[in-house]
Amino acid sequence: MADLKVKAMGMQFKNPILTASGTFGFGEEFSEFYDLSLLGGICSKGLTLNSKPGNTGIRVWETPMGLINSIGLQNPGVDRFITEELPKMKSYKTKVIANLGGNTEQEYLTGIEKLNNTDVDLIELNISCPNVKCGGMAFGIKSEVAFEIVSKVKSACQKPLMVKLSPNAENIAEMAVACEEAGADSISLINTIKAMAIDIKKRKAVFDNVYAGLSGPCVKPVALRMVHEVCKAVKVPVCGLGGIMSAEDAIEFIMAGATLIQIGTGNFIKPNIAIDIINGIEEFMDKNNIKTLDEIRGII
Amino acid sequence: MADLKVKAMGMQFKNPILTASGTFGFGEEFSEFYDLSLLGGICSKGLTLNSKPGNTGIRVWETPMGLINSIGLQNPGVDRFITEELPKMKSYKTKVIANLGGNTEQEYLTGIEKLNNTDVDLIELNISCPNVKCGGMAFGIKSEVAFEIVSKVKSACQKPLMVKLSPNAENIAEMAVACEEAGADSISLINTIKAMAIDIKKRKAVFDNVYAGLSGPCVKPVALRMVHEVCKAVKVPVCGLGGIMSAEDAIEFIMAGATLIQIGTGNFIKPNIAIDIINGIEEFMDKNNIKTLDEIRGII
Amino acid sequence: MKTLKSKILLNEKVLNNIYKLVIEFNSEIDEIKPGQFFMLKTLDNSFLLPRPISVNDANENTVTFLYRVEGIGTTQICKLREKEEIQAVGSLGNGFNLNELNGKIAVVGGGIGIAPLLYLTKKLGNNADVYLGYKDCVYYNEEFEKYANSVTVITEDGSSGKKGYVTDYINYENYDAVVTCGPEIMMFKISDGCKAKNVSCYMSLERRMACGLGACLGCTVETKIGNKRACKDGPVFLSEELLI
Amino acid sequence: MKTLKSKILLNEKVLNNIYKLVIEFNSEIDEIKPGQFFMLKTLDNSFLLPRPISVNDANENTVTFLYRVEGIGTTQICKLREKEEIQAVGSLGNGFNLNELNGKIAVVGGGIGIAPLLYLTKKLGNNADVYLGYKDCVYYNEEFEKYANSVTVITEDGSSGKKGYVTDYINYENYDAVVTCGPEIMMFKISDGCKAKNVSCYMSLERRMACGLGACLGCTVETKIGNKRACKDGPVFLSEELLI
Ligand SMILES: Cc1cc2nc3c(=O)[nH]c(=O)nc-3n(C[C@H](O)[C@H](O)[C@H](O)COP(=O)(O)OP(=O)(O)OC[C@H]3O[C@@H](n4cnc5c(N)ncnc54)[C@H](O)[C@@H]3O)c2cc1C
Ligand SMILES: Cc1cc2nc3c(=O)[nH]c(=O)nc-3n(C[C@H](O)[C@H](O)[C@H](O)COP(=O)(O)OP(=O)(O)OC[C@H]3O[C@@H](n4cnc5c(N)ncnc54)[C@H](O)[C@@H]3O)c2cc1C
Ligand SMILES: Cc1cc2nc3c(=O)[nH]c(=O)nc-3n(C[C@H](O)[C@H](O)[C@H](O)COP(=O)(O)O)c2cc1C
Ligand SMILES: Cc1cc2nc3c(=O)[nH]c(=O)nc-3n(C[C@H](O)[C@H](O)[C@H](O)COP(=O)(O)O)c2cc1C
Ligand code: FES
Ligand code: FES
Repeated sequence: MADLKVKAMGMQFKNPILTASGTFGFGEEFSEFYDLSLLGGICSKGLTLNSKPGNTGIRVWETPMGLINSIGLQNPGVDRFITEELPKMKSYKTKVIANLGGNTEQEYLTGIEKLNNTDVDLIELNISCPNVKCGGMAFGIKSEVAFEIVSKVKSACQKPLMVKLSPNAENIAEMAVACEEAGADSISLINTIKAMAIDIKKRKAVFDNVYAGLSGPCVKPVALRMVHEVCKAVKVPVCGLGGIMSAEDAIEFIMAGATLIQIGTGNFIKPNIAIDIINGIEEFMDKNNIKTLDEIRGII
Repeated sequence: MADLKVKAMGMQFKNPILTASGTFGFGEEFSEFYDLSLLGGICSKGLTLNSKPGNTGIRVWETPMGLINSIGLQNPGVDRFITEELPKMKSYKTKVIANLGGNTEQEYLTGIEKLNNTDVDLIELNISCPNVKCGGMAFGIKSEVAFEIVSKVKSACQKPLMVKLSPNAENIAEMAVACEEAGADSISLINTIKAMAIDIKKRKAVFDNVYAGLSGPCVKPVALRMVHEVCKAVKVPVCGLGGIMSAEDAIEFIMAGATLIQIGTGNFIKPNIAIDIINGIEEFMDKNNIKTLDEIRGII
Repeated sequence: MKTLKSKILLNEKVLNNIYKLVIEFNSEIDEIKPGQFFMLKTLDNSFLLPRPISVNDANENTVTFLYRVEGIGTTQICKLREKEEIQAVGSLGNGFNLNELNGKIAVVGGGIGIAPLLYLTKKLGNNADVYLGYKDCVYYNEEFEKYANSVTVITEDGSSGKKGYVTDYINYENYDAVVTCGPEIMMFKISDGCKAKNVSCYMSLERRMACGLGACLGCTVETKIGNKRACKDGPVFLSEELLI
Repeated sequence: MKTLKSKILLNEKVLNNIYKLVIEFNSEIDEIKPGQFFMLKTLDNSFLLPRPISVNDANENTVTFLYRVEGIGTTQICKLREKEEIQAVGSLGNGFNLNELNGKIAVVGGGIGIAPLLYLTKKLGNNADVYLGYKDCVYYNEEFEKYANSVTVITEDGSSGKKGYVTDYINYENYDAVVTCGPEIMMFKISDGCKAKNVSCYMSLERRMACGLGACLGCTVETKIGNKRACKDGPVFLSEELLI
């Protein structure tokens, strides 16, 4: 029998499959489809210190095997997350990851301090959201800038810290190394790719913000390449995501070196996809006589 | 009646639709499907000074609405292009664009000199091919490096010079500005996005080179965003491409600011797609009472 | 638990680009309220996001949908045949609250917006006055006859029923509540009419959806108490709550 | 000019995952040679690249294909019905040169590799000895009986015909040329057999293809005179030219 357990950042995950920030709410909606305790973990919707209403106008748009979104970090703020959402999330009996975004250093630091005193298992630092004006992604383009912010956050942070990279970074491997050097306990990637759509009938950009973030199966080949590059460049565990829709996709990321996996857009396409993927990985391992994921991780 | 003619770089194109380098051979194969003189122009397969056998192993791989290729610039070399292919290309009575790649500055410069003395209409400088070891793309990542090579090529070049950018550039707008400052008469983008695929049964990267280039409908939202960014940043005409499969797609690129359009992977999906697109643009213009493309170009 | 997949019992053209789809559904698993919807998708990869389609009718063992073929998704869905499987996730959304719909009710549908109103009319038990507005071709009005107190058909070109817009034919003051689904411009005209006469107006809104579950926050509806999700907090809203 | 699109006359299961597809084709537009293929694709976007499938038979007004459902593309193609349209670009490739196939010819197919050999056998005019190798289930052998001098069926498990591998049953020295299509391992065993007896061996190679037209250079076959394109310069190659 295959053993899907994963050790990383001093913790044990039941299996490598987490659900990605912004694609799973705070979990509740999916508890109508399956038992969430079967998951390796759940990332919260991207949080900011104060609540945010999100962007105006159209927020989601389908493209060939992809989704462009411009949600704009609509969220209840860290305080309400802690009082209202976190207790529910903890009740699902799986790892709870708080995804934290911010516009300023101070926002990040105050957010971290508040999360320190909770039973969040892990903090995912979002320096990569393309959908808020001066938000998040500004920190995720240049390695030097990322190094600064991650260093400061790390010294304030009492939880394991995973830094989520943007595929829009100038150099993804360099960026990962900068975050590792700044103290990141883990790297996750990719966030969405900056993209655009035009409504030719209206002669207007689809999104009020003009640019927005692309995700889904269409980005998988790019995400896999970046995850592979980063796995070769850093020693900390890497959490791979981007377009994963099947156990085969997930195994590709593991073979590329990923320790953990996140499922994002896939949750929209098939609400129980994460469970299909967990089961599919187990089947693959059994069929190929693979006992633990260590046997295939990073073999490419 | 809509007028599709386009003036750019001191030339007149019958319409904005060119076929992209590497996806149209030297044109011959498509003359069995339609009259090539209907096209705005044809880009040659990527040429190098000396002939190249291309890469070993698997060269093409399908992904969700995308194609990863690792051809590796297989081509007959500039000399044989000039003697064997160019005369045929010129006979199609449309603009002939020679796409030139290279590994070293000297290779580019010698190639340019040879092409100067031919009746090629335009040279597309490929500083963006991800599929050859130290080839092309090295010049297309950092703006300073691109500025150097483009400046030198420009002073040697007696033809209009279009520089083809890589989406893997650190900063696409900066890169375009650098090329414009170096003397480029036009910018084309995007080349393929660096990507990867793994064959989990064989536990191996699909491509001998591990990484290869992604194209097709899946990249369109990213290509459109980059074309828009570049059109806002430079004054020279921009040739937009990446995943264009329909007249609507092409019109999105024109509204984003593109003067010319290239069709790449689409030629594989439907051999006469370029003609469908030309006709579709004309229909759209007639239906919307648009007389020339200037009326809608760059309105976003 | 919500259903994820179902067998198709029928998928046939009603008229032009209007189709009727019937799937197997076990009402013991989940009770369906009028105004709720399902997210539908073919099992292949011919498109990515599931498409929201309202429940047109429901029985113990089946759910019926009435849908218009619009673009790529519905084109693929309409090709599915009997006995094939379809991904049908539901039932979703708040639906109409029948407890709030007491007294005399007007049910007003425009175009394909009539789809969710049949099941509602049925649940209202032969009480509602139904107004159905079409551009030209009329369909499904006879189904409403079975369950309505009255059915008024209005076509823009006058080719069937009365001529003009539905909004020309409703006397708001006759009703305790008006329920509507159709083009937003129609619904807002109705909500203005209701407001003037102090009649509650419930409308079923359409928004682009990615998940349909409440998870993506893609389907925002601005209300007086902040952003709401059309899929989870709606699609039915009391018009006076809206900020549109 | 090449054909781009055709009407489907028949698309039905032959056995298990083996299907037969017949499309309309006007032989006056383009003459079809045995060994040529078409690039097939559904008109929707359920997959991207057209799939290369050999001509199994051709008449004045039709082309027949025999194909095995393997992955996403063939799964979608097998769902198409009579009267629907299919994107069928062809005919493509060099095909077998009938002028070179004189004297006594052995035609050797393995699995779905038998597909292009039927039309070839027909064109060879009741002269060829046909060897058909299958894993277990036998299909289409009776079609070959119509056009062949002899047909030998071989199954790996011996459940029909002779038991073992096709390569066990060919006396190369009896032939002037051997033509083969099937798994590469089989074809190379045959080419070795031919070489030993100085018999010409023609094989139809499979490569991943993006365009099928000769434009993308994705389907490389390494030969003694450099890289060739399986689609345009092949798919038929004389084995002694190959560098594999
Ligand atoms: C709650 C709800 C209930 C609905 N009930 C019905 C119904 O019962 N019958 C019916 O015919 N239609 C109904 N619709 C509209 C239906 O969802 C769209 O017509 C359908 O999604 C169009 O998909 P397409 O792929 O054919 O069109 P495309 O234009 O190709 O779709 C592209 C994208 O836009 C979205 N989209 C396009 N039109 C709409 C729209 N009007 N509303 C929301 N998203 C849209 C699609 O979901 C998809 O993501 C409902 C919509 C909602 C939100
Ligand atoms: C010249 C030629 C003639 C052929 N003739 C026939 C025939 O008559 N009958 C038949 O059943 N099959 C034939 N094949 C094989 C057929 O093309 C593949 O089985 C088919 O492409 C598989 O597509 P899929 O989407 O079902 O599988 P998938 O595995 O989902 O395909 C994924 C990708 O891999 C490619 N691919 C997968 N298998 C092969 C293969 N064996 N050869 C080349 N590319 C492949 C596909 O084209 C596609 O791009 C032929 C192949 C070639 C090159
Ligand atoms: C609707 C939507 C909302 C998202 N919101 C967030 C967010 O709040 N914080 C974050 O770090 N990533 C967010 N993402 C990015 C995803 O977590 C993920 O990185 C990305 O979608 C790529 O993975 P996928 O292709 O599996 O979706 C969002 C993605 C989508 C589609
Ligand atoms: C098979 C293949 C070969 C290519 N060869 C070249 C080349 O030789 N030179 C070049 O500049 N671009 C080459 N490209 C890139 C295309 O010209 C184009 O920039 C890219 O594919 C994006 O456009 P598309 O999505 O329309 O294909 C190639 C692309 C493909 C798919
Ligand atoms: S569609 Fe995802 S929250 Fe409503
Ligand atoms: S498949 Fe494109 S050249 Fe052969």
